[in-house]
Amino acid sequence: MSTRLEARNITKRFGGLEALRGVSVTAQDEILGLIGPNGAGKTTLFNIICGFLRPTSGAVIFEDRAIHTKRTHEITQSGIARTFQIVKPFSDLTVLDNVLAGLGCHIYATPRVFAEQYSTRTTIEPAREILAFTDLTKWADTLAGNLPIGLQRKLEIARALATQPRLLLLDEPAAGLTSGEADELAVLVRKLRAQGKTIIVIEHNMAFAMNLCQRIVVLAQGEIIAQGTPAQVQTDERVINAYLGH
Amino acid sequence: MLQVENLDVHYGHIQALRDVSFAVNDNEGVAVLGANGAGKSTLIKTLIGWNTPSRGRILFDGKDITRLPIWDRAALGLAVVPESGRVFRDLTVTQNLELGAYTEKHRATIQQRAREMFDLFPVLNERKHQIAKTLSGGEQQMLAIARALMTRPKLLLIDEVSMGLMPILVKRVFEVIGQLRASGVTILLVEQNAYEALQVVERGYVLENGKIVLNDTASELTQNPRVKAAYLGG
Amino acid sequence: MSIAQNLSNAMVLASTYILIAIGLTMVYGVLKVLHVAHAGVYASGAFVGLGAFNFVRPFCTPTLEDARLASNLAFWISLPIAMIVSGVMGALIYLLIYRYTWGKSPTISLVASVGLFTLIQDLLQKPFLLGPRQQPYPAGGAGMPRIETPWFMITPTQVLILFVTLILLAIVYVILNRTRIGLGWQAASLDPEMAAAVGVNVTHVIVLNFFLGSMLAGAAGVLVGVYDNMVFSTMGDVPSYKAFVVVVLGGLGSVPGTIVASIVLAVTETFMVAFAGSLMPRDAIAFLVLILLLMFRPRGLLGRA
Amino acid sequence: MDYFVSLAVFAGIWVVLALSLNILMGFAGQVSLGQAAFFAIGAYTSALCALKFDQPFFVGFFAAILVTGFVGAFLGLPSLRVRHDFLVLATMGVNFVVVAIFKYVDFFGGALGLIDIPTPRFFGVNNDIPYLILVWLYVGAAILISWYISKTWTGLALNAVRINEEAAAAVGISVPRFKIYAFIVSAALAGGAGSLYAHYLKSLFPDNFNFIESIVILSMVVVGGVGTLRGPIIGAIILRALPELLREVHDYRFTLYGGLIVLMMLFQPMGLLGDDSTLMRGLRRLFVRKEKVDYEHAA
Repeated sequence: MSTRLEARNITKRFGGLEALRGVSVTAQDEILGLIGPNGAGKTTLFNIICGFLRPTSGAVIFEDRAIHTKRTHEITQSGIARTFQIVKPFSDLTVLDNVLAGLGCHIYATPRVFAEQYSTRTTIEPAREILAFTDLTKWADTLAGNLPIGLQRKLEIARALATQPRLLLLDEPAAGLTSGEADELAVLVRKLRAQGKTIIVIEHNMAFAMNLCQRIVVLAQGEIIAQGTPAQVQTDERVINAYLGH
Repeated sequence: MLQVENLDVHYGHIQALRDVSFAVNDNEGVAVLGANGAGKSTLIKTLIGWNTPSRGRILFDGKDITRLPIWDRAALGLAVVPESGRVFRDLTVTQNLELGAYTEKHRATIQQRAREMFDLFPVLNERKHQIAKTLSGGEQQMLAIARALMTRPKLLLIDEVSMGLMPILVKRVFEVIGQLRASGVTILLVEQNAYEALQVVERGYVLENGKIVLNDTASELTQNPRVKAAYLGG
Repeated sequence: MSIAQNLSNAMVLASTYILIAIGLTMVYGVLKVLHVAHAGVYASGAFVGLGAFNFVRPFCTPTLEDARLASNLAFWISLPIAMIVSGVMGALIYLLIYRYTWGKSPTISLVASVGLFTLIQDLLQKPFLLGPRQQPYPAGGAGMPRIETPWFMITPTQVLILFVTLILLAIVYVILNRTRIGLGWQAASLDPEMAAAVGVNVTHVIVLNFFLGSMLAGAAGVLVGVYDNMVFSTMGDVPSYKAFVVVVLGGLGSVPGTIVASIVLAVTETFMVAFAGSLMPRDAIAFLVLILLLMFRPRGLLGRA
Repeated sequence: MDYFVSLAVFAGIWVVLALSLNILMGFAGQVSLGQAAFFAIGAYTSALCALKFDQPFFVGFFAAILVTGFVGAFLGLPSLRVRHDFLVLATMGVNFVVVAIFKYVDFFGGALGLIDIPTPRFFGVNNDIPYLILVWLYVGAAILISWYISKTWTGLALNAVRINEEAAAAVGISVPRFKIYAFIVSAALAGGAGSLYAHYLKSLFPDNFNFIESIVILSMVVVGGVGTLRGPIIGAIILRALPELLREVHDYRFTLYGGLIVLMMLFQPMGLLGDDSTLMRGLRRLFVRKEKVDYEHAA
């Protein structure tokens, strides 16, 4: 396994509040789970990795290049895509156009952006493949905002995939899903792993995370309190305390 | 005291609560437990009136308050200690307390109650002219509790009181809640910190994915392995 | 002109800014709406004041021998009428418009507000109201004395403006800081949800808020109308924009900040005109200041980060 | 005859103005109340080219487009830093400042304005018909440009920026860059309209470009339907033609504009002809059989 992403000693302060305190995480070619109680700093870490926030100190290395000074769109173009905890589909575009927006990732910075139409046979074909892969083909022409939440979460994954990432960050992909939908989602994520993508998942649904992830990192109050296999983490005294109290 | 019947709550397409029914009796402490995202805070917000349920009824003292404006609920005797305190940050400690008793019109009564709060929380007395945002996290939490008590509420709703507090402060806050229970305040507590919460209440419910999956006395719940499973997905 | 004279002139200017901007600040504080139509309320206040003044003055003359005295009396009757009408107008603006646009995108409220401002201003211009021309508002100093010192001189009209502003500010101060509803207002502007949860009827607070703020704007309209001895339908244009400069400068929603910012802006303007002269009219300077301010200190000079 | 020609010329100019604001507001989601400023800059640039530098019309016309495009890029900078509602304030300020500069700087004619701007004559025809055709060719160009942008990746990126800036960045779109693009195109289109306006009117005064003109442009877009092509075009024609044709309406046109804006914001914030407006839904129901979508079975 090679190191895909390394977050080195990340600290993030908001005013007086320390959201992250010297957190170091590495992701190999794997499905890595990031769990922890509310306010533990998980989403903050995601926001730092994808460039929405700058770390107060520390570094983020993606495939041997430091990315923590880059801006979000550059980071996406270099191969990291994410989904959002509160879904942000392009709600008044169709599902297909949402995916096309992701496919444009490597065009937006080139002059082709002015000259080329976005909806042509050469672009629609790969977009439809992604829709088929995520089982959204049926909804291609529906406005994204009209989809129920389970499909919106899938659409976010589809849109992220369209940017051709090597690292995929999923922020609570199972939130609000029924257990059937969550199972489907797990199958999808495993398929992505089989394609060679590295995946980091923030998850509140513990059953889902424990079942899906190969390795789990537990954050609490801005620090890593445990990491290991799901079985190790589940029996870890500190983790139980962090969740249930003493 | 409080009776909740078949409550459904949606955020857009997301259903946060599914068919939730439960009750809190007079002079009783009840905890609602569950992992992140189980719907605990949504429940509190719906009881206060910050969320509107898509289905179901909320009865308080036998009166249907499901569609009552938020401020009228406060007048009926429902008070809340919201998540992370939410004190009025730019006002003084005293002003925060006065606002707690906003529904009370007599100045003398308000001052009398503020004095009681200062007796109960001496640390607030020391800082009564300070602006609330200069207080520490624990002190702000105390202020939020004191503010809620200013109305002499019939029912006190407490949302995630331990969140973001250092362990030592969590202990102190739960001591205070324990004292309040001992003095006969009816409390509905929503909490992630299950074991601490179960020590200060008589009964508990466990929420999972917006549904109530367990309902038992506090001592039984403490023993029940399913509580742990609800958090850690065992 | 001496520095002292300039300063005293600046304070008069600042008073009018304060009266207009406090209403905007109060609205922004609770609703987070940029209430452009406030300037329409200001112009309407001037119009109503003038109308009342002209209507009442003939009735005052037969009983009071002195025409001067009659005019003063008519002014003191017209001022509260203008304030009350403006206040009601403000409250109605909330009840009919912002109540429904609140909570949607702030742009929707703002665009609605711009539309309302356009509507009010155009209606004022119609012959059955103010008409297209400027109209005099000859109330003079309304009985105020002239203050003369070796360093500066304040005309009776200026005294009038300072006097009325101080009284109104004192009233607002007492309402906001010494009454229950004032405390509720402060709470609602910090956290409306939480304020409602402790029992503050947020709707009442907001209506009162609009009433008070619009009353002050109406008073400002009357005072400026008397000061310039002229009332016209588009008199709200420039002050409205300047009031936003003041509100942003003062930290959005902070009443003390607004007062300080009004004084800063008035003094800067007065001295720039007096000593530096300038390429552009001083109003344009205020606009430039605002644009730069929005870009570099969007929370205001005194605002919290 | 002359009356209708002039009506058609002005209608064309306002259609372009509405389309230009639509690119900014409807495509990129940036509400501007300073569109009259770009209009003014175009008009003055072109007029000065003719009056001070003796250049033929087309030189002035293209200079107007270039200059306003450049100024647009510069004035778009606040949109990168400022929240949406403050952007509205900032652009209002831009309008005031630009008018003030034209009013108080002698080079621009000051309050007396610029007069004797030549109207170009084409093919030896001694009336305004060729000019009218030119104006509507420009309208056609503006429609074509709007349409083409909406089809290209730029259009998709602008849509993404409008709907959600964070999500747009997360698919690799540089939000600041595309906002500035929108400002440039929008300003340049308005600038060209300014040039056509200046040479038709023959004289320019700063007050022609007051803040109220920006509001008129805004109401055309808002009433018609933000983000569509038909909306601004029809909005401009209705709001421009209606007051001209009905005398009573003309006296109250600003009351009408203001009232319409308020009502639209209260009841149809997406405009009369917007994609999800009551009118369009009704029309669609008339002509298209509605597809029923069954989410329950899908999910």
